[in-house]
Amino acid sequence: METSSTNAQSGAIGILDETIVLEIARFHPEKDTEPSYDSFEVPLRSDWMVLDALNYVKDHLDGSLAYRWSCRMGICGSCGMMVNGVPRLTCETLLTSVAPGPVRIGPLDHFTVVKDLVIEMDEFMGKLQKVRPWIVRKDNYQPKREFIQTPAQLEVFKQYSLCINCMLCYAACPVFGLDPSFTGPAALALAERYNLDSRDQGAAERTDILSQHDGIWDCTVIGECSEVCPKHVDPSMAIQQYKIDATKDWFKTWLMPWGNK
Amino acid sequence: METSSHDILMIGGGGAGLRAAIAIAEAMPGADIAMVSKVYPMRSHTVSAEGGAAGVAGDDDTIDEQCYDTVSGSDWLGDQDAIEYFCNEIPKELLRLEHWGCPWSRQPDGRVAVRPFGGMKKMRTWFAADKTGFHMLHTLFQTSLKYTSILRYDEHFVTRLLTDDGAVRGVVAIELRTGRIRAIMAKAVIICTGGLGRIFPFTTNANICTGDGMALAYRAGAPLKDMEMVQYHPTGLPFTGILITEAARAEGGWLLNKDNYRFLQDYDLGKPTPTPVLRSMELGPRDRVSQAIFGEFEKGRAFHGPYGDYVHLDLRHLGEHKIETRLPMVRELCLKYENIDPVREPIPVRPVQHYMMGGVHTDINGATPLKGLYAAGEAACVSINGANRLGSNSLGELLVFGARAGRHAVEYIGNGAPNGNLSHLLAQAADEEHRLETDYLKKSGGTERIATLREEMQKTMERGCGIYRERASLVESANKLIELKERFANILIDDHSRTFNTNLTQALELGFMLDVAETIVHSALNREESRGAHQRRDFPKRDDQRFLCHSLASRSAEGPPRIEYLPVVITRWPPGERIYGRDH
Amino acid sequence: MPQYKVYQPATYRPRMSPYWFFDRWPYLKFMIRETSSVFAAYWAVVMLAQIRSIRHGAWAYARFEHWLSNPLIIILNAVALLFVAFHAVTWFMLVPRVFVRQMTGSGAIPDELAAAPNFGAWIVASIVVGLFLVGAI
Amino acid sequence: MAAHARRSNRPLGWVMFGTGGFLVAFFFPIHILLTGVLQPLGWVPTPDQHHMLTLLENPITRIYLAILLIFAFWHAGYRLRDTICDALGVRALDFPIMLVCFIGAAAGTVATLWMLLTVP
Ligand SMILES: Cc1cc2nc3c(=O)[nH]c(=O)nc-3n(C[C@H](O)[C@H](O)[C@H](O)COP(=O)(O)OP(=O)(O)OC[C@H]3O[C@@H](n4cnc5c(N)ncnc54)[C@H](O)[C@@H]3O)c2cc1C
Ligand code: SF4
Ligand code: F3S
Ligand code: FES
Repeated sequence: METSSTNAQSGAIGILDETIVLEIARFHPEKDTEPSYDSFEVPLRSDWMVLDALNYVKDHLDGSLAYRWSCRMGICGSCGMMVNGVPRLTCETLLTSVAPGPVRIGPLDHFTVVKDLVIEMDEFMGKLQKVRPWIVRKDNYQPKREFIQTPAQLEVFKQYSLCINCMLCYAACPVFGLDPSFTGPAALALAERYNLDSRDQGAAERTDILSQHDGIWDCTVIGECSEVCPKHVDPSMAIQQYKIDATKDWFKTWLMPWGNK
Repeated sequence: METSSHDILMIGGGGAGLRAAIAIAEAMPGADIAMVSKVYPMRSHTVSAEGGAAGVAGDDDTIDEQCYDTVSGSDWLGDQDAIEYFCNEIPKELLRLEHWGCPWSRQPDGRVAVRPFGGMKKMRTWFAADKTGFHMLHTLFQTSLKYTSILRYDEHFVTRLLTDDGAVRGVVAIELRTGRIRAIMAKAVIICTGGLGRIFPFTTNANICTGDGMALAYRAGAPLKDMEMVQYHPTGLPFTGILITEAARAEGGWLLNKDNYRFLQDYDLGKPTPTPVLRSMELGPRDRVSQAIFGEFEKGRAFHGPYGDYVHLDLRHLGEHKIETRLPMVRELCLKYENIDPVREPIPVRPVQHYMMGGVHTDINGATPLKGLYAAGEAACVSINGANRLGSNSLGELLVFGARAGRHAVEYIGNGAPNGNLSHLLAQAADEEHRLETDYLKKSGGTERIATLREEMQKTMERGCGIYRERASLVESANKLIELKERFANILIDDHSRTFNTNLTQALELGFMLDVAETIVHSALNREESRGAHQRRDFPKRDDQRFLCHSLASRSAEGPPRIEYLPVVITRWPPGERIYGRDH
Repeated sequence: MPQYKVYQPATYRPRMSPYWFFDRWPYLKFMIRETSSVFAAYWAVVMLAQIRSIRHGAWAYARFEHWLSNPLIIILNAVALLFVAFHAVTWFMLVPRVFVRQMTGSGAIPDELAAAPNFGAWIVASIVVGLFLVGAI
Repeated sequence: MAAHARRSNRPLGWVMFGTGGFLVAFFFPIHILLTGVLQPLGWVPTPDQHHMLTLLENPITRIYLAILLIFAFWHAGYRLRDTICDALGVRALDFPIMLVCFIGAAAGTVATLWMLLTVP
């Protein structure tokens, strides 16, 4: 990685003349039945993130280490891993914040491991599709200009639109760990994001799907999803709000069936 | 080998790829559409764009004014027919995105809000706080999920285009999850693979921006256009290269040298005023602002840091409220990566590689000279950006030309695209499989570490093709690249397994980057003038006599790329002087 | 050795430990909160027993009182009290936030502020009920 | 409304759970504190049976107790169902577990009503 080259020429700042040991989970699907840990000693630098340390390992010590990363600025959502047992984005976790080590780095909990630090994502992609994350218009109305949406109406769903699909919340949610078919925090928050959008008319459709098994009612409000979310999406809040909406809807349908549009 | 076959295939699931896919799904119900991407679509680099997308919105603005800003911004190297089409289409595209749910920032009355941006005379940049690219990408991706006709090959790495009889007919791709090598056939292929920032040591670009698509097209015989036009963004964080969006200056941020002096006034960019003035000072175009900062470095009026020189971007006078509401991500990034709060301290910044104006040569329809091959987005060069892209024109470009390329591909296959000889194509695919196996997967020996070669390439590219260039250093870079290519044959592969082999993809990416780097160096060497982002110390003047034309780099059997020229399309705006910060 | 077939790599699916809620403190907190339901049910039954004894006259009531004064039962009740109080605190912290969000459409009000009225009402309700229970009213 | 017919009836249980959660949170702590701990310890006075009976004969008291206890039973039943599933990791057995919990809550409801309606 280029940072390491520029570091070498760069002089004193950032270099602490110390090292730190990373214990990295390794799983080689062509040889192993379960993961084990390998130790690597890397420089401890004050401006490095955990991801920089992993890149150092891959570039200089063991090129076969497998992990995902891309933007290195906390927005693409690829670099989520367990750092000392807590789900984190490694590109925004300072190495010094986990010093003196050794630091345990593993693949995100609860997911099927493909190799080393790489987890299986396809199931989640299916869940995304399932919550119908697009604007549904029953009236097929397409205004000539933009839909009018005041800043206050935008505020209602904005927080829930900030999810980067990093999967940290799934790694933190034991319900998902116990039952992988649970739609899970990020996908449910996304559904609520569209339900709350003043331009959308698809709430009933979504609720039909998400009030069934594996949907919102499987969440037992453990709340850790919101604690670990790096984008402060607060998926737990979204799900509880969704429960209220679905409940209102249920009472409308059963107590006032004539009230249906 | 597993083979599959589709009507149209996108390489890349970023903004351009997704927009093209949706356009095809809408234009051709029942089409069989494939989208191959080396990362999940929402990880694509479009996600990092912050500032916004320019499109005429207010009543006080006109299409013509945006055309003029773009033409002069491009230093007259942009094709004016494409620019005019672009400026007409973009408001419609941005509205379409609004209808698809993009959370654009709003005015109090509920209409879409716009903000000023560098090099633009009017406020016309649509934005979604400072996460515009993120919101656009996720809106496009989520909307694309609605279309069942789009089949995605996620985490598939394309290694080669398949051609038969001069027409592109598909690709070979590695499924990362299993290592399976697939031949994916299609009647038309659209390259939407984004930029190549990782050729340079300091870049705002993500790890995946390695110019793959440009190299794929180049190897298949399509020319690359204007490759010398590499944009440096004036304000990147010194160590990581993380971008501090231009919106920070548009909202009123100041650039200061070590004497706390707004030095842009010394570079013919206007007079300092307390509030921002469009097309002036900090709101000048990127090439000129980056060059000015570099000028301060040379005059010794910059700060010296562990990662080289830098200047200050000062936002303190904007106040906490404005920073929090308009630039939350800037604050977040500074706190996280520099441990600096822009509310209280100035931000250290330096110019960093940011964007590639050049790319696969296409006409206004997104079609390349190779039949059945299209390109759109940053990987393509239409060209609307010419010698310098205006901030916030790229997000627009990938919508407008992504959609147009998609629609034209539909037309192309509707008019009876050649079917190609399947056995030829399969033989090519088998060749490619063989190459991947012997040169990489089963390769033994090898001593050159990928990281070492990459670092040396990055250094030589910065030295040769940085903000200022000259013959001697360009020749040196050209020779260095030849050396690196030779050493690349002796590369060391640590990982010989099939499953999620990122060692292999890194090696393949390095191969792509070396090819593309060569086209940059040679295009720059041959353009003996200074225009926009291409500044030659040995030829400091723009030379419209000789170089009011696009350079086209094509692969030659042996030796360096062949450079040819193609005239620029001039319609209504004859070449003039680029004037910023004063009246014209 | 796993059965590796080309292109069909084995994967590793981790299993949750049966004691997963001891793994991290937040999970344990969650379990404590959820376990409060056992104590809520227990106490509801105790109250039914109390009502029954009141109906059955002074002697039955005295027997009930006697049962309550068993030290083991007092300890059990104290534990129940802790669990139920923990439930109350978590409830008051979370639920008002959800309602504020539902009403205003944004989380503009800080959590502590949103929770404050509940804690106030809790104290008032406890005093009123308490006065009845000690026979002051 | 075929679609609606497929919807789960969780909302009904959830409303019972939520209301019960509030009532338990508000009133159970003081009941347990006084009746279960302080009065047995003799630290605060305990009213005699006669006093309690008068209190119980008041319809308002009975309404209060009925609401408090019935909702508490459903709150506990609903939560216990999820807790058992989570703690033991047996979501597959959700249905039988739900049955047991809800039958318990229903029994509590019947007992409460009987107890309060038949006060002499
Ligand atoms: C930090 C930053 C901020 C920016 N801000 C702005 C802004 O405010 N306004 C603006 O207009 N522009 C901005 N830009 C520029 C703009 O974001 C990019 O030019 C644009 O997003 C490129 O989009 P794309 O669709 O062409 O490519 P990308 O989004 O980069 O997508 C490339 C796709 O190609 C795929 N791919 C690549 N190689 C292969 C391969 N070999 N096999 C298979 N798939 C492959 C990738 O998986 C990916 O899906 C910014 C750029 C950066 C770096
Ligand atoms: S909700 Fe938060 S933690 Fe979960 S995927 Fe989205 S951003 Fe990540
Ligand atoms: S952690 Fe899981 S149980 Fe619900 S509140 Fe979050 S999804
Ligand atoms: S690398 Fe993109 S979020 Fe960390």
